Amino acid sequence: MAERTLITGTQNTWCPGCGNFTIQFALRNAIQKLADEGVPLETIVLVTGIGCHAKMADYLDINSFYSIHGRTIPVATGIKLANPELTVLCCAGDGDAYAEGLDHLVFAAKRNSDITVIVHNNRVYGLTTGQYTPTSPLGFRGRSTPGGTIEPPFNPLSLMLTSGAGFIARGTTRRMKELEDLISRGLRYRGFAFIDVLQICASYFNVGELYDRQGYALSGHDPADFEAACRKAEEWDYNRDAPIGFGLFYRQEKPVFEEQFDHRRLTAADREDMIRAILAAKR
Amino acid sequence: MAERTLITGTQNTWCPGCGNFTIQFALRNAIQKLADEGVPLETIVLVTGIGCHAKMADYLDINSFYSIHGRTIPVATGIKLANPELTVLCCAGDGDAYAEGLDHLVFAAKRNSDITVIVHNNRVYGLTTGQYTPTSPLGFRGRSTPGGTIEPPFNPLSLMLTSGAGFIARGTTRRMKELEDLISRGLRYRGFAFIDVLQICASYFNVGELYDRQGYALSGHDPADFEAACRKAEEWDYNRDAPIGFGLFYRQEKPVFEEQFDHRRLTAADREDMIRAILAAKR
Amino acid sequence: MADLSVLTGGRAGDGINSAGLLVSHLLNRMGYSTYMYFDYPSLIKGGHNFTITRAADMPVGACREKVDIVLALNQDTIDLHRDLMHDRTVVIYDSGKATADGQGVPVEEILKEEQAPPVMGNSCMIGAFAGAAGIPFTIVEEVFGTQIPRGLEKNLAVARRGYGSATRVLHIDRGHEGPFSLLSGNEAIGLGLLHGGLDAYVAYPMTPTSNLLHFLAGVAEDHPLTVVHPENEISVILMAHGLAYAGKRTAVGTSGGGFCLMTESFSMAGTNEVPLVVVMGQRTGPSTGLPTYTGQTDLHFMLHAGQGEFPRLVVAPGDITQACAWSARALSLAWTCQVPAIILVDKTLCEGIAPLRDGAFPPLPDENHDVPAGGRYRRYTITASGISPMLHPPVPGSAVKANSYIHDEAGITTERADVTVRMTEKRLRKGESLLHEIMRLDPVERSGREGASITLLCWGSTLPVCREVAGNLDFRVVQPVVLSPFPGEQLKRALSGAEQIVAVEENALGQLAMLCARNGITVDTSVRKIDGRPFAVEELERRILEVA
Amino acid sequence: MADLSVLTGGRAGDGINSAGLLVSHLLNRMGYSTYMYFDYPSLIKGGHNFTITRAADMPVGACREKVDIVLALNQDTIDLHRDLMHDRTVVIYDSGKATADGQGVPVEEILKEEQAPPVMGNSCMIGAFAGAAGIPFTIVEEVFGTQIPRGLEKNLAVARRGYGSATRVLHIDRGHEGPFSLLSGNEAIGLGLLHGGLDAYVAYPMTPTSNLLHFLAGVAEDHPLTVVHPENEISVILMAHGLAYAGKRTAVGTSGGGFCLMTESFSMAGTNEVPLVVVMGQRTGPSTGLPTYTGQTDLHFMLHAGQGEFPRLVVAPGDITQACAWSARALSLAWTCQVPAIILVDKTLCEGIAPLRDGAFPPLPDENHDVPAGGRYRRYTITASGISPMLHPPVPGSAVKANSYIHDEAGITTERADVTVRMTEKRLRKGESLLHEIMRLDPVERSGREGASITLLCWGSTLPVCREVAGNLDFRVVQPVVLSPFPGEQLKRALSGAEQIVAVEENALGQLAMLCARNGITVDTSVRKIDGRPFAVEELERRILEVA
Ligand SMILES: Cc1ncc(C[n+]2csc(CCOP(=O)(O)OP(=O)(O)O)c2C)c(N)n1
Ligand SMILES: Cc1ncc(C[n+]2csc(CCOP(=O)(O)OP(=O)(O)O)c2C)c(N)n1
Ligand code: SF4
Ligand code: SF4
Ligand SMILES: [Mg+2]
Ligand SMILES: [Mg+2]
Repeated sequence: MAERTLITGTQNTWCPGCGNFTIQFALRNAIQKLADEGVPLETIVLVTGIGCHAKMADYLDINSFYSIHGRTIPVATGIKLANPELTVLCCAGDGDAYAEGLDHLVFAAKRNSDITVIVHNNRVYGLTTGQYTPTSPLGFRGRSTPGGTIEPPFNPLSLMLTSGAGFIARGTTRRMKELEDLISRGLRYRGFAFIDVLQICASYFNVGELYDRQGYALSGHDPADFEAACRKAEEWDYNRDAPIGFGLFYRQEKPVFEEQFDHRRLTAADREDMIRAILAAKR
Repeated sequence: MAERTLITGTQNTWCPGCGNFTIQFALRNAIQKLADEGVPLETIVLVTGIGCHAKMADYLDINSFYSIHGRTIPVATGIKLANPELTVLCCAGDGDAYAEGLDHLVFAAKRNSDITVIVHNNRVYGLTTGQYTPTSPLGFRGRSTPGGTIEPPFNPLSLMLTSGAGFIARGTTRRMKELEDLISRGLRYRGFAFIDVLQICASYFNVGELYDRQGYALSGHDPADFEAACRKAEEWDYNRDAPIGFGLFYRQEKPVFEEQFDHRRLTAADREDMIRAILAAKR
Repeated sequence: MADLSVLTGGRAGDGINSAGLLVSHLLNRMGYSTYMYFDYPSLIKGGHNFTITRAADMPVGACREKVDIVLALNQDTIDLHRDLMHDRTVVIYDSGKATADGQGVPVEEILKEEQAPPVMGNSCMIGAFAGAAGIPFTIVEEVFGTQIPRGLEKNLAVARRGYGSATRVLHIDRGHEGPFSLLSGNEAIGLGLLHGGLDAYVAYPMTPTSNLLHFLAGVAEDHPLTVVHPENEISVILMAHGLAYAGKRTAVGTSGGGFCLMTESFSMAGTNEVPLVVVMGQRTGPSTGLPTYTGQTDLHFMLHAGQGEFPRLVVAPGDITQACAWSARALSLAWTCQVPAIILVDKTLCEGIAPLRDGAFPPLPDENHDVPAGGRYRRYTITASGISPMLHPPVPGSAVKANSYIHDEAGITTERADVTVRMTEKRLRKGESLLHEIMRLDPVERSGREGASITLLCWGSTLPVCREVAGNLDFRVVQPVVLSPFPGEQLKRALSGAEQIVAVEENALGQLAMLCARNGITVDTSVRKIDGRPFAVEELERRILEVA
Repeated sequence: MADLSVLTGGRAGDGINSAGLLVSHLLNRMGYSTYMYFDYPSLIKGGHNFTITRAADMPVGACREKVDIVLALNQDTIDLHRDLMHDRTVVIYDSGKATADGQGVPVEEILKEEQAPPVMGNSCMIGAFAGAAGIPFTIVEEVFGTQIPRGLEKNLAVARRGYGSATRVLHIDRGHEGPFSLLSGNEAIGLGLLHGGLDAYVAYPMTPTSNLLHFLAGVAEDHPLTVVHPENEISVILMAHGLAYAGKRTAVGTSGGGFCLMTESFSMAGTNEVPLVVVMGQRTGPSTGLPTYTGQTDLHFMLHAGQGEFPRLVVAPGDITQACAWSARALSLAWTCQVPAIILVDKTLCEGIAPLRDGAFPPLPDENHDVPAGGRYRRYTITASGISPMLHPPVPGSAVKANSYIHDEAGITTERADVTVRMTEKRLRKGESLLHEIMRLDPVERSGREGASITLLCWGSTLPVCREVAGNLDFRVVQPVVLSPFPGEQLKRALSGAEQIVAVEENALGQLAMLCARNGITVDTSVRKIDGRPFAVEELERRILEVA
């Protein structure tokens, strides 16, 4: 495996200054670390949606399933169910995971599917030229809302807390080292790991300065404390100016969905015995 | 209007002992009260999904839109958007609103659509013969999970709190008077009103005794206090035995989605002027 | 010729389906071919349910217009079905719940005396039926022994009392068939899929395929089979994508409304070449329609669902045995040719019960995907057959890249015109390869008299009724089991010499006739039914004679 | 004959589309018919974008294979498009960003000297183009005056410098056409819908119809129009159901993937008879495919999407003017006949820019639904036409009941066989009524020489290129604008006397040819294109002459 780099030769078409580059590097490093620890690279699978974020599937030289808009998560659960030896992660967009396919996010958290979901939350539909998403601030002027949106954003961290996610973190492309660390921890967590990444969109929502100014690294926060995590998550509502914490908000072990299935393979003979037994009972 | 009763002559096909009867009476009374106060009956519109609950559309003699499984809420928003003079409510199932169409629920709360959603939460798919739903207790044995479910339920009240709903209540078919009152208040609330109704399913989840034993009417609870509402909602997780509060958990006024649109009608002449102006700018 | 029809009716929730099934099993053990139709409205308790079991000394798969015995668990069963009775129809009824001319069974008294619970009332009535029909009680014992898991002794005791209370009015001789395994269409599909190598089944409940989910969930209790019921149909098909990408043979099941939600990912399978199998049970539409009744209105939707053009397999089995065999083949072909496949059935087939006959478990080819040695694995390698070697992660040293965009051989997105053309042509060749496979499997069934002047052309669950009518009227039957890729040559050959082709369909537009026209095959006349109920034998005969 | 093609190219994000549009406007004001094609990959900044503006003294709606002027904002524009240049192609380039044989424009220096920001570079190049082409500067002033909302003075100053820097190499005389309003297909559809009485538009962004959402959202800023962009396409179409049920004329827009998510509610419109209009922009599939390129692969999907059988209107306009007119008609017909309607377009039409010509705003019938007096209102009253009077709540004294189940006239669910038949027949009659309306609207367009031996049969956006080729080769063109209900009689009449019918389609399977075959019309040969790019004039000529 030594000769494999993690980056394909595909031409990169993200805008200059796009936060996706940072996520790519952080993710590549986190995967490299896994590989260095002995996880075979070929057991890592990336699922992406459709959007700027999703180009990650073309750029990282690992197994990938470039899915459709909004539909990373159930694919990832399917892959993990098929083969629990695989490490499965999603790169999803905020339009993707919070609008088009929100239900899957809630249900993956609820069932504690053993996958890691990284949401490239640039708070805008990048690839379709800058419309508002569920995390755009109130009054956002995009091309579908030239007069400003009339819906306040929701808070994905709070949503994940109520949905039962066991690993909930927030990172930003303005803090790459911390982001890499969060991704590493997410990938190692047994269960559903959710990482909301406040990503800069250089073309449509370039608020790096805001994240720098308001952002701080969580410290002294006990991620085992559910109530504290709820309060921490509410500190910033994705709308008004307030301190924005980055780090691990919540972490708890829970029974893992895919581990509750019988993963033995049926032999052909077992299979025919089974069929015969069923037929006999129907006679 | 005096000669109209609120019940159609349609043969009722709910099972004997079904909680839907209670909801029907409570709803009929609440509507009658609105009518008595001068709200014209013909301005009330009911939207239902598909399931046992949804038969309400056939049984109540009011405007109705008998929609498809999981899809009450966006229809209701559309109706309200079309004509803000209408009072629009949904009778949804828990399979309907919490599984098939969960995203709509979250978004209606987020945008504060001025509709009332009554979820007939019997914690089972009734009409398709008793499979588990997102609020069935862990280990529920239904026909799709004969060995018991492996997913814990989620808590719809908590979910609505994080989604931004301004009116959040829980009732039960074991307490009809209170239920009627909650529905009345929901219908009068300007904005998104959510009422989770713990409904008895006589055939597949007959836990009236549990709701009687664990249930109590909220009192001394301040529905204006968001934090208190969160704690109250978490008291029972829809799974383990714990006290189950009934009443209004949360209430707050917020800007209403449909009120932010321009509801004037274009005259034909205005319309043609508008087109001409656009064409002129393109020349 | 023995030909007996028994209607069993009562309230929804009173176990009518099980009672009817017991009747079928009794007649099955008596040596007859049986067929059971189950009619129920969309509600749980209180409405009227009924089954019709038909037993004959030849294969049957449809009801006749009249029944010979009515087993009435309530008054409605007598009042609502007068039109199904003839002069000599025998009514056996629960005398505590109904009054009629016929044999009353004092069910309540018997239960009381035997200290049996009310649910055992049906056993009492079954016993009375056996008694009236002259079925030896040992056969009741045999059937109850295999079919009633709990409380066997008490049920038998109650049945014996019912048996004793009945006057023998019929003299059914032992037939010479079977006994067969009696399966619903859903169960036959399930077994076929298992035979085809099913590893995982994912579904959200929806009539008429919910019972396939229930059946396989039951199998998964005791066997290593992955069965998941997720939050909705979108999740269903995407989980299937993930499972199949990672190497598990997966099927999903639904009906029209749920299928709509799957179309986007169905189209994805066109591009990412992940093999998928959808069991698609038609019911009366459009939209919610009549959820518990039948129809054949979704053929063209299945042929064209999803944006873009890509080969797909659509098979429409006509009876229980075909359902089993072609479900196995569909799963196998989906994997061989890496295409999405649809097993197109309907309420009549899914919920009807009939014997499984020979040919249900065909041998299936081994699929091995030879990967060219040397170099890294390329998921979409262009080949002459259009079929690329398919590996699943982990593949040491290689990344396996699936992609919903137009992609190059390695699975990397491209917007190049030339690659787009090459990949489209690859897909078209894959369709040819699929057609080639189909050719070898007899995709068009024929029966009846070769050389008959009238040919009934049918698809799906109308096969048995067409066969019977053709038998009676000395016609011929041709049924394309595979509808996509369309076996035009075989169908033309099968129809050659036909003087008059009569298409029999349970839809308003004549969808098979339309498909034929598009392929240069002209149907002369059509018989259509649109009320959600399957054709009865005499009804179809009459309708055909009106036009033929 | 004047016929000029100008390619404008540069990096994505550098305003190439706007620059190309300004070129079009200049030539429009010069008195020519113009057509602009916009080619861009699916990315925001950095990839290569280009437009081709064609101007001629006759209507044009397609590109030629070579361009006469290249306006190069970067080096790629020169390097990537050598195949589009001929011997005398003039290259005008930004000399700070590219080198070439041709006229360099020192954009950076000019901007510096004029103290103008970098975004005004395009104005400088447009000025240079005008100078080189011999377009009077007053025309630049006119065009900038209407098309550039901000910084007009400075933009004009910069343009004047570019103008001055260019050597005049062309002598374009004033033409005699227009000036026209130049619209994109999306804008034309939007205006047509507005003319048809649009009250509300709901959409989730998706290429190639996102710009229709953007356009109407802009209109809604100043006018009482309800425009909503909700969480996903399922919500989109259900909001539309609610809006229309309550009396607002509503349309939605999407592309194939989003349409898939709408199919379930599309079928609901079949049963609940709520009028809906879907603008459906095709792109290269299957699945995500090539999101910013074109195709005509979804015709049969549109004809059959949704379970069950119900009448639907499918119109496929061929150019900007038809797009406007038929969008208005589709909305009007959907309401008159209470059916779901699809305006089937593609990326070529949606994002191409051309003049709006006469006939774009046809008169529309008044729809009044006479409600029989007396008694309560019944939403689904059975009528001879199949069309029931449609009222919206509030209706004093009556409940308005819409229902996705099979229902009786009052809208109450039924499972009765007889009502099911009556309601299905009502739906069929509604289809007949719709066909009747269509008949009166010239659903089949013809052009070219009547009596020509070769007839080009096309649908949708290939119309203009077919027209031009037919003009050049003395052929005839027939285009069914309405594809459902299929105007078989009109089409047969239009094709009568054709010696050879050549179907021109941008798909692999020949979907129009299939539809014709099904309706007894035989296409002799087909010319197909599957690379996501529209036919160029010479390309189509060549391809046709190969087969015809
Ligand atoms: C069903 C469907 N609807 C719409 C689209 C069009 N579409 C492509 S990407 C995208 C938005 C992407 O936004 P997000 O997920 O936030 O990703 P980003 O580009 O910002 O990374 C949309 C709406 C689609 N591909 N599929
Ligand atoms: C898209 C779709 N999937 C599945 C179904 C089948 N179906 C009908 S009702 C129902 C469940 C209803 O459960 P719930 O919403 O809880 O209502 P209840 O019957 O319990 O009142 C399902 C799955 C459907 N009609 N449509
Ligand atoms: S549009 Fe935004 S998210 Fe997309 S590539 Fe450009 S900067 Fe990045
Ligand atoms: S199944 Fe349950 S919810 Fe449905 S009618 Fe019966 S008791 Fe009521
Ligand atoms: Mg985004
Ligand atoms: Mg329920």
